[in-house]
Formats: sequence, C-alpha cells, structure tokens
Amino acid sequence: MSYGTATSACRAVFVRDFGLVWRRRGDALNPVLFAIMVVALFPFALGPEPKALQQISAGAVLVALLLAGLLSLDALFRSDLEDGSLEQLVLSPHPLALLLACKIAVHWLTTALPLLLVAPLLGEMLYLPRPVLGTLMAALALSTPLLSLIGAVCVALTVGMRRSGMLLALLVLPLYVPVLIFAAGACNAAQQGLPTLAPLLWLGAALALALVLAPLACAAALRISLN
Amino acid sequence: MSYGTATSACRAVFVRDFGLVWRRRGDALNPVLFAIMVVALFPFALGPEPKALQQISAGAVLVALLLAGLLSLDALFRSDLEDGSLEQLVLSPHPLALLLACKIAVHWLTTALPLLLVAPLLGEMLYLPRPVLGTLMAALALSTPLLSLIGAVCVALTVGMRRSGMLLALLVLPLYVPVLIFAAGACNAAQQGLPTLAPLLWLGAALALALVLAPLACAAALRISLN
Amino acid sequence: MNPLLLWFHKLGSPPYFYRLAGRLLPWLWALALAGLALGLYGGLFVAPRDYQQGDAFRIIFVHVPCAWMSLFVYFFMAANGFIALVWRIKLSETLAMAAAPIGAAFTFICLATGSIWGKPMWGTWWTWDARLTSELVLLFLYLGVIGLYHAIEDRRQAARAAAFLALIGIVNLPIVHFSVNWWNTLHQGSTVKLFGPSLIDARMLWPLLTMAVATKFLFAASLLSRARVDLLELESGKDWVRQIALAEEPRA
Amino acid sequence: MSEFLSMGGYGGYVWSAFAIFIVVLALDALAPLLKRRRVLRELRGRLRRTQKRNEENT
Amino acid sequence: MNSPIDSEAPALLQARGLAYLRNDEPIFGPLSFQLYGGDVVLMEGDNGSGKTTLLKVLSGLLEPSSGEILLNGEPLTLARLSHQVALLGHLLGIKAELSPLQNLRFAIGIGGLRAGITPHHALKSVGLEGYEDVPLRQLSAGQKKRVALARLLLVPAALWLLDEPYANLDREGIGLVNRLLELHALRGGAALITSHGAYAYTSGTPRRIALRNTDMAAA
Amino acid sequence: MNSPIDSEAPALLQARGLAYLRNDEPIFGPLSFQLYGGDVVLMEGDNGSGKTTLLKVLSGLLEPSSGEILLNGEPLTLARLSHQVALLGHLLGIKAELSPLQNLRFAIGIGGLRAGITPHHALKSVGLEGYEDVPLRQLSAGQKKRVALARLLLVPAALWLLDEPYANLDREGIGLVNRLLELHALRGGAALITSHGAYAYTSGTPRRIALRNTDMAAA
Ligand code: HEM
Ligand SMILES: Nc1ncnc2c1ncn2[C@@H]1O[C@H](COP(=O)(O)OP(=O)(O)OP(=O)(O)O)[C@@H](O)[C@H]1O
Ligand SMILES: Nc1ncnc2c1ncn2[C@@H]1O[C@H](COP(=O)(O)OP(=O)(O)OP(=O)(O)O)[C@@H](O)[C@H]1O
Ligand SMILES: [Mg+2]
Ligand SMILES: [Mg+2]
Repeated sequence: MSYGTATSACRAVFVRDFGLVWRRRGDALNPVLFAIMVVALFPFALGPEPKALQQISAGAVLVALLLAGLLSLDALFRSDLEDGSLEQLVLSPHPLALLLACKIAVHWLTTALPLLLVAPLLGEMLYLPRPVLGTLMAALALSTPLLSLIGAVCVALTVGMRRSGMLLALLVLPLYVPVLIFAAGACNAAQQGLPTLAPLLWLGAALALALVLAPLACAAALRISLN
Repeated sequence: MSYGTATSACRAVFVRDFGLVWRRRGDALNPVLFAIMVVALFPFALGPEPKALQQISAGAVLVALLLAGLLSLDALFRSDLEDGSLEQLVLSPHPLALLLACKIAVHWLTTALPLLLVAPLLGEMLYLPRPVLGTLMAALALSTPLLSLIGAVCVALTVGMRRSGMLLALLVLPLYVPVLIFAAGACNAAQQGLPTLAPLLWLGAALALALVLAPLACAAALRISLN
Repeated sequence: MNPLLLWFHKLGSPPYFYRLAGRLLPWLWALALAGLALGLYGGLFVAPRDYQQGDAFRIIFVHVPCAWMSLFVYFFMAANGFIALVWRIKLSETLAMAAAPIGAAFTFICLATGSIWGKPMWGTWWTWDARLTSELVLLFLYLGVIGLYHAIEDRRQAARAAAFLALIGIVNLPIVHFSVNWWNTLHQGSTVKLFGPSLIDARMLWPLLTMAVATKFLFAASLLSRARVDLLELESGKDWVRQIALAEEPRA
Repeated sequence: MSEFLSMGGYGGYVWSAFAIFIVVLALDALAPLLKRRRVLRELRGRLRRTQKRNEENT
Repeated sequence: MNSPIDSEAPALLQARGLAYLRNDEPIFGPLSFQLYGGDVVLMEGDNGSGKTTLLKVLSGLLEPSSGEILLNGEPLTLARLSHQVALLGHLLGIKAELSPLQNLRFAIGIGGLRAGITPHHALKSVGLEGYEDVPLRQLSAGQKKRVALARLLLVPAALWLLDEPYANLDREGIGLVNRLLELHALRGGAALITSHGAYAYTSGTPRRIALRNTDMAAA
Repeated sequence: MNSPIDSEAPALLQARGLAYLRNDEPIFGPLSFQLYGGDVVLMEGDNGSGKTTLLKVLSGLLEPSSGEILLNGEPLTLARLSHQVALLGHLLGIKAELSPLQNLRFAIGIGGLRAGITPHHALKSVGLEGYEDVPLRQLSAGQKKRVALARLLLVPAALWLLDEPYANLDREGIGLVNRLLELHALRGGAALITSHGAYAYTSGTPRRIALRNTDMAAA
C-alpha cells in the first residue's frame, strides 16, 4: 500500500495527456491552421505590397500566435472537467500545483511548440527580414510558455462556466499585453539594428517568476472555481 | 385550434431572443470589448508610430471585427441546443428557414451592430484617416450581415459538437476571406482616393444573395447536424 | 476578546453593517457634494488661467482626481479581495465587488477626460504611450473582474474568483503610476507631491486637493450604498431583509 | 459670462470633460437606488408566493 | 385503453419495420406498432436501449435507417409531421432566464394555440398559479417540468411523445401527468411515453412496448 | 454491520453539524453522523436533495458552510483528506479515448496503489477480462462504470464515497458492487453510498441516512 512518488504522479499525467493528444492528433493541427489563416488575412486586408507587409510582419505573427494560443487555451481543462478527471486530480495525494504544471507543460508542447515551428513560415509569408527572424524566435520561445502559464490561471478561474470563450479573452488579454510589449519591443529593436537583449531578459525573468508562481495560482484558482 | 401565422412565429422569435439578450445585457458588451482589445494589440505589436498604424488601420479594424464576430457566432445556437429549444424550433409548423432568419437577425442586431457603432472609435485608435471612415463604415454595414449569415450556416453544421470553437474558426475563415478582400479593397481604394463603388456593389450583391440563400442553407445544415 | 477584534466581528455581520452604513450615508453624501461644489468652484472660478495651456488646463480638476481614484479604488478592491480570500469575510467580498464598478467609472472618466485634454495639448485624442495604455489595461481589468463576477452563478464563489483575478491584476498598478518615470512618454510626470514643495500655484493646488478629498467621500458614499443593496440581495433569505422589504411596501 | 463659457476657446473641451465627470458619477450614484428597488420588489413577490402557498397547504 | 382493431380509420401513428442504426450498430431493431386516437402506450427499456432515439425518430428529428412511419395513414414528411406531434424530451426546451409566461407565449408563437385555453389557464392547471412571472431559474426541477407540461396543454398536437415525463416529479406531479394523459386520450389524442419503470401510467393498464438493450460493446 | 459504539477508536469519518448553503439557500441541513471501519451506509433522498453535494463536501472538494468533518479524529484538511477518501461521482473520471488499462495506470499514478493487486487483477474481478485494451468509448455505460469500480479496488483509500454506484448497472453489476462493498467492509474500510432507492445494498441491512428535499423555490 503506497501512495507513489510525486515523480511517478507527474509521469502519469504526462503519459496520459500525451496519449490523449496522440489519439486526437488531427485536432492538434487546428491552432497552426488558425494562425496561418490569420496571417493570410493580412495581405488581403493591407494589400500585397512586400514593403508594407514587411513592416508589420513581426507584429502580425506575434498577434496571430497569441490569438491562436488564446483560442486553444479553452481546451486546457475542459475535457477533464467534463468527465470528472479534474476532481480525481484535485483529490490526488500529490501537490495539485505540480500536476497542473505537468498539464500546462503538455499543453504548451502540443499547441504552442507547433506554432513556434511554423513561425518562420508565417514570417516568410509576410516577408519578415531574415535577421529579425532569430530575435522573433527567441522572443516567441520565451513568451509562449509565459502566455500558457498566465492563460492557465485565467482558464482555471473560468473552468466551470458555460459560455466562457469571450469572457476568457477579456480576462486574459490585459495580462498578455505586457508580454506582447516586450516581445514586440525585441523584434522592433532587431528590425532597427538595435540590441535586443534587454527586452528578452525581461521576458526571461518574467518566465522564471511565472514558472514558480503560475502553477500555484492555477491550483488555488481551480479550487475556487470547483467549489 | 390554430397554428398561428408565420408573422406571429417570427414575432415570437424576436421577442424571445431580444428578451434573452436583455436579461444578459452585460454579455452583449463582450464582443465590443474584445474588438477594442484586439485593436489595442496592434500598437503594442507594431509600435506606436501613427504613420505605421494609419496604414494598417482599416485592415486591422476589419480583422478585429471579423474575429469578434467569429467568437460570438458560437453562441448563436448553443443555448438553444443545450436546453432543447432548438428541437422545438425544428418541430414548429412554420418554415424553419424563416425562424432561423429571425434568430440571425437578432444576433446581428445585438452583436454586430454594437461593433459597427464602435468602429469609428476603433479607427480613431489607429489613426484611420477621416475620409476613409465613411467607406469603412459602408463596407462594414454591408459585410457584417454577410458574415453573420455565412457564419450561421457553419455554426449550424457544427452545432452538436463538443469542442467546436477552433473547428468553427477553420470552417468559417476561408468563407470570410472573399468578403474581407472586397471590404479591404474598398477601404484601400478610399485611402488612395480611388472610387470605391465597385467593391461595395459586389458586397451588396453578395449580401442580397446571402439574405435569400443562407437561411435555407442554415435550416438544411441544422437538420443534418441534429440528425 | 480584544475590543477592536470584537468590533470587526460585529461590523462583519450584515444587518449591523447595513444599519451602520445607513446612518453614515447621508453624512458621506453631504460631505462629497459639498467638497465637489467647493472644488469645482475653485477650479472654474478661482484658479488662474495657466500661462501655457490657457483655460484647457482646468480639465485637471476632474482628470487628476479621477486618475488617482482609479488607482486607489483598485487597491481598495484588491485589498478587500485578499481579505475575502484569506479570512473568508463576507463583508470584504461584498465591498470588493461593490468597488469594481465605481473604479471602472473613475477609470473611464480619467480616460475620457484625458483624451479630451490631449486633443488641444498634444494634437491627438490618443497615443499609445505607456501611461495611457496601462490606464486602458486597468479599465479592462476592472471590466474583467465585473464580467467574471457576473458570469458565475453562486454569488460567494463568484466574488472569490473575481477577487482572485483582481489580485493578479494588481501588478498593473505600479506600471500605471511609474510609467512616466520608467519610459519617456508624452504624458507629464508627477507635479503634485505629498512630501516636499509642489510645482504648481497654490490657487490651483487647493481646488485640486479639495476635489481629491471630495472624490474619496464620493467613493465611500457610493461604495456603502452599493454594498447595502448587494447585502440585501445576498441575504434575501434572511429575516432582517424580509422585514426591510415588508416595511418598504409601496402603498397601493 | 459668454467669455467664461468659451474658456478662452477651449470651452468645448473643458465643458465636455466636466459633463462626463458629472454624468458618469451621477449614473454611478443612481445605480444602487434602482437596484435596491428591483431587489426589494422581487423579494416581496417571492414572499407573497410562499405565503400564498403556505395558506393553501394549511 | 387497448387499441381497437378497427381497420377503417387509419391509425394516428403507424410504424412499419422501423429501425435505427448509428455507425452501423443497431440502436433499436425493426419495430412495428400502431397508435390510435385514445391510446396511451408506455415504452420500457433499460438505459441506452434506444427509447429516446425512437421518440426522436417518430417526431421526425431523426431519420429512420429503415422502415416507415405513417401519420393518419400518410407517410411522414417533416412539414406534415410537425403539425401533429408534440415532443417533450430530456431537455425541456424552455429558457431558464425567462418566466413561465414568456416561455409559453414563445411556444404558442411558434407552435400555435389550441382553442379555448390561455397560458394563464394552462399554468393554473399544472399548479403554477402565482409563478407566472418568476424567472425559471428560480424554480425547482419539478416546477420546470410542469411548465413544459403546460406547453403540451396549449399547443395543438394529436400525438404526444413524452420522454420520461415522470422524472423529477413528486407523487403529486406524477398524478398530474396521469390526469393530463387521460384528458388527452379522452379528447381523441394519442401518447407514447417512456419510463424506466419506477413510476408508470396508472389509469387502466397501458399497452407496453419493451426495447431490448442491444449491447454496445459487442462489435 | 451497524456501527459499534466503541468510544475508544475514533470514527473513521465524523460529521458534526455539517451544512452547505448555495447562495444562502440551504442545500442540506445541519447533519451529524459517524462512520466506523466496517460500516456501509446508504443515503437516500429525492432528486436535488443534496446527496451529491454532501459527498463532495465529505471528500473535501466543497467546503462546508458550517460544521466540521473529522477523519480518524483529526479535522479534515485538503492534504490529509485525499489520502483516505476515494470518490466515485456521477462523472466517472475516466477518459473515453483511452483503454481501461491506461485509465487505471493513470489513476494509480496520481492516487497510489494498494498492496497485492494489479490493474489486470482488478479488471478481471470486475468482469472486464479481455477488454483491457479496448478504447472506453466502445464500451457500454455499464462497462465504463465497472472500470471506475476497478479503480476503487486499486487505489488505497479507507473511505469510499460512492454516488449512485448502482446506476447504469444490470442485475449482475449490482451484485458486483455489493460484493466489492462487502470486501471493503471486511477489510476495515467504510463506505457511504447514495441511491434513489431503486436498488440497494442488499447484504445485511445497511444503516440509512435520509436527506430531506429542501424546496429550492421556497425562499
Ligand atoms: C487618455 C489620456 C490620458 C490618460 C489615460 C491619463 C492618465 C493619467 C493617470 C493614470 C494619472 C495618475 C497617475 C498617478 O497618480 O500615478 C494622470 C495624472 C495626470 N495627468 Fe493624465 N492622462 C491622460 C491625458 C493627460 C493629458 C492630455 C494631460 C495634460 C496635458 C494630463 C495631465 C495629467 C496631470 C497633470 C496629472 C497629474 C500628475 C501628478 O501630479 O501625479 N493627462 N493621468
Ligand atoms: N448523439 C449520440 N451519438 C452516439 N451515440 C448515441 C448518441 N445518442 C445516443 N447514443 C447511443 O444510442 C443508444 C440509445 O440511446 P438512447 O438515448 O436512445 O437510450 P434511452 O433508452 O433513452 O436511455 P435512457 O434510459 O438513458 O434515457 C445508447 O447506447 C447511446 O449510447
Ligand atoms: N453547481 C450548482 N450550482 C447551483 N446549484 C446547484 C449546483 N449543483 C447542485 N445544485 C443544486 O443543489 C441541490 C442539490 O443538488 P445535488 O446534486 O446534491 O442533489 P442530489 O441529491 O445528488 O440529486 P440527484 O438525485 O439528482 O443526483 C439541487 O437543488 C441543485 O439544483
Ligand atoms: Mg432516454
Ligand atoms: Mg446526485
């Protein structure tokens, strides 16, 4: 009779959540398709001149990825709530924050990482200058986990609700703004040939903080909204 | 013993749906807030220079309104499905297409019309040139009902599904692109001082067509997805 | 029990708070209105015309007090939210949630008057400068708190979830306040200092300070009357509310 | 007087700012009064119904 | 209340070899039966045996995989059907935000009104007098069900398809359903009701149809 | 199986004046009772009388509005609690996309494993041998319930809170639940189960707690 170790609990969460994503691997492409489509809207809306597009390319890619991430957030806890797994998770003898951190990690790996991988393609679609691409990727690598962590806290707050989609966006977007500012700041600096380290360092610091605090906040929020 | 007239059935739908919106009038603001926030993302992503923002202003407003409309679409039939009202609607002796047209009309009046009303504000936030505003408003007035109608058909197709949010976006966006092209075309023409009538006329023609066909398609789609 | 604690405990009881607030309210409204009248009089008639901005600077007498209040009310809301989350005091939940719409109103006024003021001064209604932007984010945070509160069926759970959100959003307050120092912006820096000499004419300063105090009273009055009604709604099953409802039966 | 109203050419700006201030805060003060009326009305309705039902049951 | 074997008047509802497949798995097997005016038929079956599905097929919401449905001797088309059938499902089709009166007015608007009855009357006869203007969310599950029953009284329909009408109702509510069914039968209407068997239509011995539970795991 | 009035060993579960309010409306009134090792207690009550809510409060998912819960004589905190309580709710907490074995492995991972039993054994003893690797969506409702019952066998927990364990099960399944309960009681565990009363724990006469249906519409 043993309760198992926290490590084995985390492994169980990883194995199951990856298994679930694997079973519905078609769905995993949705955010990528969505981002591609949003990016594709810009040439239609702004006209096809490469110069004009190039100017907005980094920003547009950022906004598209952010919106795609936002829409996929909703699914983070939904299926677990609907089939009662979430309750079992809360009742586990292992720290809830740790288990949630694993869930968030899987979510990031399966939704944000693919987005990160297509980011160069998206940039190419909008004639993103090559030298900026590196900075954009660095900014994305730091900011997407940050967005997932912040988003997870807000999702946890709205988890029991019926029509949460729009409300979630309202809660999340103000918190995303600072992240976006720093990420875009780095890209703009790169575009003008200025040093990009400072905004990236800020993002890194925020990420380190969020890695520690967000799972705890997420667990607390979840307890509140299951209550 | 009478089945009532089609007019009275339509009136019943209007009265009820407006009543429902009125009961949750706080929610009605959500698309507007969402659109404002998406528009606010652009200056963060692209930098605050009025010149750069001005160039993309019409396009960004269009994209923001389109996304806000997209997110609010999901709610079109959801609550009716969840409480069984949709079945009662389908079983009504009056033409389903007519009743659905009324529902779509209420939806447009309560979600798209407020968006239309804040469009000047959104334009102002991105320094939209005054002369373009008129064209933008005309394009929006023609394209938002069109988007609602097209969207309604897609929602009807996905209505029974669990995680429809992202899927809906994927279904709807390709259909929205042509509308967006004409609307953005009109705005771009206005920005360059060219005549804007042609794209607006195209939008008008498409709207006239959609007004007739979309409710019928919507009814057919609904029957399929309830089956 | 410690008398102070005892008083807190008593204050936390809804009927007691309801009655106490009812007794305080007329005084608060009177002070607020008198302060507003005095401040507006001072601002519109006594304060001299600014040598740079002309009469447009008079907007300062509504813009700045409301800007301060937008921050103050948020802090008040978050502090009550914290108490509500940690000690589960119902009154704090009520106060936090009653403060949110008032804060949103002040924030809205700050934004609106700021952009009205910006047109003649900066030549534009709106720029994406750090202070303006962070103030806009503050408005969205208020709206998010209100939206979340109304989206949840159970009132107490709703209040706790919204209070949690308010606590997360508190990181925005220092950004609003210090943005003028951290980034160089179009918006001007602090001119009024609590400690040390202020940089503006005394005839401009006293109406401004009067308005600042008056808006505090206004907030207190509005907060208490909102909290009273919210308590009536929350406790509508209780006897004391029933008595109030029956006592105010409109004679037909 | 008209000079005062024109505010040195800035009248439109100044007065609309003050108007927004007053109108928004007036609405804010009005909201709880309206809500109070609604809450008490609904409560009285509920009380009447339970009373009636109790009378029927006994 | 057994169906008169009267070959002259066509049956109100006639099902011939009706079957429904989902993903090629049979949900209910070929089924044939008839309902005449005045019939109240109880359908029993375990969870998942296809009761709800059968009612939806009969109402025209689902299309049968094979077999046919005749209404008054004429094959069912969506347009004809809806004039004659009232469905009360697991989901009641009422809005929690609106009052009973608003809900009933909507039902009348889209479904029509029987002669000689008003929403107020209907609410009174299901025991909801005094609740006309309370938002439904403040009512209990049983009271909500009564609002849905009031709809049945108002809307003209010869055939009632009721999915577990007794669920959520207390003893008095069960009596109410039975009274409504009797009234409907006396008027010449027919009703098909489902039940888990815990409660049942008590007046007379209703005819029964049993659905076998097809094992979903088999395939 | 009645509780021994043995004042020396503290009760496995003790509720003192437990009440739960939602929006200040009482869901269940102040309730006091004790469960000792070996007890199986049946809780009865109408729809909406608060059975599910009580189980959630006892499991620590919901916080009681007043009163306290003692586990082995110590007040309940979320951390302590979870080691001792297994909850089987309306929602089974299993994934339809995964196989029974995958689901059970996950449950063990986050909940721990009793000595001397393996997932294969547990599946066999609930009669699901041969279904180890079939995705759950292909199983019937009753078979899904059995997977959830297998979880109870595997995860170490002295107190079982079972919400309508008999629902969805056929006669044989009901017997299975009763066998599991007996085994658990013999081992010194305790169980609190709810039911609409249609089926019940048949071995011996279990103690019963009845929840009154507080009328939600009243206040
Ligand atoms: C939409 C536009 C504006 C917004 C959102 C805004 C926002 C704010 C905020 C939030 C504060 C309070 C800061 C604090 O106490 O930490 C403030 C103070 C102030 N604002 Fe604005 N403002 C706007 C436009 C303007 C304009 C156009 C002017 C004048 C040219 C102006 C002049 C001032 C002054 C003088 C203060 C007082 C500073 C002090 O003493 O602390 N603002 N504003
Ligand atoms: N939308 C659906 N998609 C797939 N399968 C479904 C769907 N609806 C029902 N089923 C399956 O069809 C079968 C019959 O379901 P149905 O709801 O008709 O049963 P029922 O007799 O009404 O059961 P209950 O007593 O639980 O109401 C069940 O096995 C169910 O799993
Ligand atoms: N999330 C919720 N929000 C508001 N009210 C709720 C919620 N969950 C339950 N209730 C209400 O609480 C009361 C008790 O519900 P509960 O689910 O505990 O009853 P139950 O005895 O388990 O009923 P059943 O036999 O239907 O399972 C019901 O009146 C229900 O309407
Ligand atoms: Mg059924
Ligand atoms: Mg229950």
